[in-house]
Amino acid sequence: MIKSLRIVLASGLLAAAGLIVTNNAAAEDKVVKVGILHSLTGTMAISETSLRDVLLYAFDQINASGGVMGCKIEPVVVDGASNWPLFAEKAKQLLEEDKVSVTFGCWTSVSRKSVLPVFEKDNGMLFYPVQYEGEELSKNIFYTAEAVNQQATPAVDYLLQQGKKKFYLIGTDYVYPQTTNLILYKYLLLHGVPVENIGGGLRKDADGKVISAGKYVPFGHTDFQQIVADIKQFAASGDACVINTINGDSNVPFFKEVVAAGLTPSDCPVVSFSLAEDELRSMPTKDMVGELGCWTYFMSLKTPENAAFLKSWYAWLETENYPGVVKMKRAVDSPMVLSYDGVYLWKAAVEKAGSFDVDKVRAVLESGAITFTGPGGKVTMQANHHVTKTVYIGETKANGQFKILKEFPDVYGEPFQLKTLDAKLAAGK
Amino acid sequence: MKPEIILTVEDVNKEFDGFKAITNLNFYLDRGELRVIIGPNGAGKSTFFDLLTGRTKPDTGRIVFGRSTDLTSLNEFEINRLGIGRKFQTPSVYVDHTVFENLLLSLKGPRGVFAALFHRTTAAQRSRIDELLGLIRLGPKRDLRAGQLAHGEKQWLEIGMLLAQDPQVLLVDEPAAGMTDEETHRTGELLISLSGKHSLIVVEHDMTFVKQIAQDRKVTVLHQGTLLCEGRFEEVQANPRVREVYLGRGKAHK
Amino acid sequence: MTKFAFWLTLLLILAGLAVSRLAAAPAAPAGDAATRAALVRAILTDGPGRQKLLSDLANSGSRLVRDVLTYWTRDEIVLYAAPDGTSIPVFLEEQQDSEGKARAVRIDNGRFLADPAGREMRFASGDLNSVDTDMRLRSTIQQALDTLTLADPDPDARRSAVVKLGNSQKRQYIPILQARLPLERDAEVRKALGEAIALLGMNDPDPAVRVASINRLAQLQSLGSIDALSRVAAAPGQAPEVAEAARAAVAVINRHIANVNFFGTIFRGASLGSILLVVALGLAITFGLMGIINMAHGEMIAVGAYTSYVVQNVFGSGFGFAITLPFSMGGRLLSFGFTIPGINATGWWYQSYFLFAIPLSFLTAALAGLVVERSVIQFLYRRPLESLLATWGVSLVMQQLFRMVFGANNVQVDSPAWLLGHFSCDDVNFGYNRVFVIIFAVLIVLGTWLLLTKTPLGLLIRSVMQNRDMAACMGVRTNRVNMMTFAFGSGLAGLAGAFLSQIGNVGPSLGQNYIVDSFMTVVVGGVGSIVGTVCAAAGIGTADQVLQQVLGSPVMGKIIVLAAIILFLQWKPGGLFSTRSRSLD
Amino acid sequence: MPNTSDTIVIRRGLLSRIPANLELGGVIMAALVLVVVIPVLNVLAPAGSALHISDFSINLYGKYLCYAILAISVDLLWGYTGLLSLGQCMFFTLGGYALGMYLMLMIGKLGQYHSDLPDFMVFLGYPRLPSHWVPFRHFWFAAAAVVWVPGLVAMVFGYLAFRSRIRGVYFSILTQALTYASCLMFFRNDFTFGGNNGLTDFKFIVGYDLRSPATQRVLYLCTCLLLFATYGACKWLTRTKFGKVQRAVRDSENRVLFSGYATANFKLFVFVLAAVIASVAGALYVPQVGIINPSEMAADKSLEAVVWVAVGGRGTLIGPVIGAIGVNALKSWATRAYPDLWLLILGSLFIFIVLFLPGGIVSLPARIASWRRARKGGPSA
Repeated sequence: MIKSLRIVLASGLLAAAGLIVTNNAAAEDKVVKVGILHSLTGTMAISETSLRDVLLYAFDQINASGGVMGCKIEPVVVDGASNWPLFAEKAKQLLEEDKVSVTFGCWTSVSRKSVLPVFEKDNGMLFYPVQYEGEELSKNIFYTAEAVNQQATPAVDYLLQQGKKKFYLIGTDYVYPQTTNLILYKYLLLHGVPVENIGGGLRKDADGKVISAGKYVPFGHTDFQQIVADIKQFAASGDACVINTINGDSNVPFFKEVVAAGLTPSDCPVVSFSLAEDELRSMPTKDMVGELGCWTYFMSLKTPENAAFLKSWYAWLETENYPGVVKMKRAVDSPMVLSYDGVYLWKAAVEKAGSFDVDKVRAVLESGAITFTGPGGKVTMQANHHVTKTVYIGETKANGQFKILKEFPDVYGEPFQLKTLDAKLAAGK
Repeated sequence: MKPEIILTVEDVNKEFDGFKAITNLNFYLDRGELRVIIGPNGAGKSTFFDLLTGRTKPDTGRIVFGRSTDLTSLNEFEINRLGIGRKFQTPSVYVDHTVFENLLLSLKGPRGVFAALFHRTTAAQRSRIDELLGLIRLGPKRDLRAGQLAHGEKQWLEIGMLLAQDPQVLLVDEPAAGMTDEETHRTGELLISLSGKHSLIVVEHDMTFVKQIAQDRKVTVLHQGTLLCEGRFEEVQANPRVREVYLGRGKAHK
Repeated sequence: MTKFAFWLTLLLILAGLAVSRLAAAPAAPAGDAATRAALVRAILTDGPGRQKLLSDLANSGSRLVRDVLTYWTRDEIVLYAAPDGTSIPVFLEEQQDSEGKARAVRIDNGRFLADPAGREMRFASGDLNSVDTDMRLRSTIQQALDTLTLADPDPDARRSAVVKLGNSQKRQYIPILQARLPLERDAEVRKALGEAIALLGMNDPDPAVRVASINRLAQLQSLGSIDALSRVAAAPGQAPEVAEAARAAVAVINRHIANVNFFGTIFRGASLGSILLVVALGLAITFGLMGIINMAHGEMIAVGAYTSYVVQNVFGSGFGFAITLPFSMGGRLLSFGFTIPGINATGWWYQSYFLFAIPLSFLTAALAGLVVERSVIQFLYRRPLESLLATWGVSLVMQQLFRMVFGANNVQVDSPAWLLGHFSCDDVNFGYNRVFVIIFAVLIVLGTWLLLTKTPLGLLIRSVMQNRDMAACMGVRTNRVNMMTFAFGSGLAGLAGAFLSQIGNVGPSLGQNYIVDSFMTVVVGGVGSIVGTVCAAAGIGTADQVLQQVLGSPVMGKIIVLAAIILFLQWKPGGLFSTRSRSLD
Repeated sequence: MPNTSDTIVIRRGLLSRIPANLELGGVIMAALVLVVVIPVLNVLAPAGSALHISDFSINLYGKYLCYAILAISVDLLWGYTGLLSLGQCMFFTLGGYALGMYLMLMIGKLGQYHSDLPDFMVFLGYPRLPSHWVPFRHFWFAAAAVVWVPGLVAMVFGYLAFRSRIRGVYFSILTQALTYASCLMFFRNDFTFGGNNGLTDFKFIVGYDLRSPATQRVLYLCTCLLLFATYGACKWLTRTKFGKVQRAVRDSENRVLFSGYATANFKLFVFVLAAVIASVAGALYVPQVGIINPSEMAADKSLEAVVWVAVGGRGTLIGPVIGAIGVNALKSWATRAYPDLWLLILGSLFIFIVLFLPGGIVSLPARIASWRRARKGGPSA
């Protein structure tokens, strides 16, 4: 007894671990495996579970209409657990063990950065759906996400049009807000906004070059009293607005503080880049009417595609039987729709290439000929792996929806903004 | 010739959050003396030991070891290295180590980190431990873990550990607690045999035991942090204030 | 117990009265037909004509106009397409029926919209199209409202209207404002009026008027005018005496800003300290007194916050959940759930939900604490470090349970109207919710103190916490006291959660944000000392706010506070109020 | 469930007493499996066969083994010295960063911007490499930094903490504060270590392509060797007088102090040693996992490491290894099989272990034996 236990103790666990992860289900002929790589637990679960849901919905929809090239999609769902090395491990598992044809996933930049080397090494294909800072272009990643020029700069254009003169920049201290705000800082200068009208503070390096613009808070920050008091002083002289790149949970205390301090949208609107309908479900929307948002899809879009999409999505929610999918009080937002668009762009490319082979599918996607008219309008995959799509500016309504104020049709996704702006600023001087 | 004073405690005061644990205490211990301290609960006996061993620092007053070593500026292990060993009220041994290892760790010798890393047990050390084991009668239990010993045996082991340090002064806190009468008696004999070569301060409640070891020696009575009286056991026993302190609290001892 | 029942009954009666009063209120504000007609015209007209109509309406001073315009800015004016092809502007009543539908009030006559048969029609909020607004229109409406608001009974509303007009740079408002000045009684509003007039006066062509206006602004220490003043000071071609006056005024106002920031920081420090205190007090009981390293403390806070959410939903349309497990039985996935019907409260009755949520949060969290104590913690009283591990396991389990019941997303908790907004005192803002938390903190500290020192239970708790064995020997049922103490500590965490639901997000990982802070507060204060926890919370809160103000970076502020705490504990390893013990451990 | 002080003594007995032959046998067996069987199966067994161990698995095992080393370092502090540090992951991450900086500079011009600077520096507008990055171009410097940086941090913090006699719960909470503060620090973008994204997209290590299976295999073997070296060294340490003092400090620090030992020095030595062990493990972890970022030093990561030790069995050297590998294997499996439930599984496991198996998995044989004895002895008594 003890003797056998000894063996179990010494090597059994290792072997078990090996068996667990190497245990491959034999692939059936008419099935194509597709990976879903999102955080279903941990801090990011709040945003990412919705993407898992919409992907499952898209696959069910495709399977119901005959699959991709006659193959049924078999989703392989893994949990990145908001743990970035685990994302890399799971990506490896999807590519090397499950041999998925394509993966849809990631939300945070760091999770994408973490899996990027894996996808490049194993020549996988990842569709990434969430607005991000750009400054990246991997041959193995297709970014259905909004680039900075498909969200932040159009929003600023709109605010300038509305006669705003002072801009307060605030964000969470990580790469997306830092980069976006740096881009916006340069963009505002280029549009004649004087430096003193850009609030939040600037940080310069030893040579006096601005390397960071705006006010930053750590992840999960809950105390915004000081910052909102600062904004209030900034906005006291009128014509001010706030550019908000705070991510995740911290938005709730931020807006609650904004409301409590009496900063109304008619005095000083806040335009947020990380708040979509899904996030608004947990926000005090009744007191946020008139705050702005900018995305490439709004649930309130009045197009036949969107109406059909919403109808079938809610019907699916009624009947689906996946564990962990919340059925009640669901909303749809841009990252979800861009995930959904990604699936159909991939499907179209596979069918055109006549193969699931990554290189062939990539070649087709890069040709610029793959388009899909999704809920948010027509999207076209560009040669630079980004997507041409329509940008909408909207303002929040009491029911957590956006009222669309303006649209910029067919905006070309441009990932490298900093260099372009630097060049323009240099030329201006 | 007057014997040399090894411990000098003068005008010592100690307060805890407004509670006066020790008030104006003066105390002198001669080299080779065996002194018994008695006193009711809360008399400040343990605090007194804490002060001597550097666990707490006096608010005022001076504590001197030998001729001129000021103990108030030293901490526990430095005081121990000077040669003051302490046995705690509740036996404090290394429960996860064997009896042998307990003694080995207590043997006099270098105490540094690197000395410990590259330590090798010599034959002399082994025989010294065996000798101690004989003295505390734990020879047969040499390789038993200390945690498995009976309470009285742990007391013995701790005394053994104290002896292994070969200190000049031994502070012994209630050594007889939890022992049988026979063991208590033997403990008393051991302590008496140590006096002369070592100086000892023994704190004890058990008056039979006190009587046994005090014999003609000086006994100190502490009460509410002050020195109530000093003298031979019979004198102390006859002192009306001492009787009041003890009997007044309804705790008559034999 | 009877006392509690009495208060509860009283509260219920009062709430009931409020509801019946609301129900009895007239369904639509009364007003004259001409104003109504003008309103309908303004709503239905598109283009530049609208501006004129609106400014006329603004001058009417009518209460009705204000209500309708307010509805309009809130997007609540909707159009009903009548069968005859005309559009009838209406707004929906706040009172909804069980299907979430409400009656529609016609703006043209104030009556309920009825179908040809004369029956009242009901609509859900999405059924009808709202009247178009955009930012520009809304600011016009806002301007009209501002003019109207100058006569508002609420001084705060008057003041904010005045400030807006002052910032408009439109000198045509000066007469309106001046007309208001002799009527105004409220000091704050008078100051604002003066500021606004002076601000508008800076646009005067006459330099002397400009200088007078500037001096007036300096005298009023007007924060809002600093940009305008700086501009004037730096404007090319400015008359030198004007520029000089502007520079002096800027200096005066900057000094004032420094003062405002100073007092603001103190208030914010007090409020942050109160939050820390509210959050840490429960831990001061479970960890400080009982010695349980309760890593699930954060989840107890979350229990309280979720209770507020559920209470809010019960006051609204109800609450329900369903969980599907990845295990099947008889071919069907296992699932379960339940629903609590809502009572569809509105108005003040609905706003009072939070008053019910507070005690309920305490009770639910206490109950959760009770369960955790009985199932896990009672075995760990002598193994403090292991209690850390077990309670961490509890925390993981609870987080996942939250996710399964409430979803992974944060949930929406509305603040009641009486917790929103703020008042200002010499430009220092005091948010009502912040003032509330300070009072709340004082009350629960007081309550805890009274419980621990003035009640028999408190005596038992203190005796058991000081010496469990001795207390047991004296016949104290230590088991029950442990249970009660832990439940009480958890209940306090629940109270914290109820409050946090008002200022932050409510989600599965809510507790994680506060756990390190809580432990820090208790440790700095001195484990086992409630007074210490209070002092530590106040100290850390103020230090954090001061550092934020000085460094301008919340992150660095936090790091420095942590480093300072580590160094502080070097100096006082037992915390501020260490409970010193003479016995050897 | 008994909770008297007697059970604590019994429990302690279970903690540290694994039959020596069992442990030795286990270690030899494990060495055989890890160093010989797994790599051989990886290289020789044909892909697709039941015996084949994929490159992915090798990589995964490498990661587990890094965690196992980390767990040993936690146990050295907790199980052997009674210091429950909730900051070991900070040292792990520091080691990871030290090597990560070197790996970052080895990317050379293969990054997004084809610049010598790491990508994140390019787009945040750094004109040149910050001076504290420069020496990390040399592998030897980075390797040395893996040892001295965490060693120094541990030395300073440990000196302060032990000097003022911070112990028990206070020590745990203070280490947690330390790791939380440094986590916040590294999250900041202007701390020049890549902020939230950390360091990633590594390509080469001392000239070898990190993406090739052969390099990964070598890294895996290095991890194995480090694990056994750590195990051996710690085994030796526990047998010296130092080890005895160490455990004596855990059981009765006062006795040790009053026996003339400067316990602070002993604790400091162990603390620094554990920091360095954790750091080296972190340094090996980074090239295998491919990313290092501040969330690796978040407070709950260190807690997790403590839990591995508790699950495996603290106060032993084999326990942490079993715990780390076991829990992580469970995690890998559960996040895939029951993504919605795995936190429940994990949480319940911890509660179960603490309540019913305080000695961890390694105490299981002794437990079973004592149950069986009790069953056999029951009727006759």
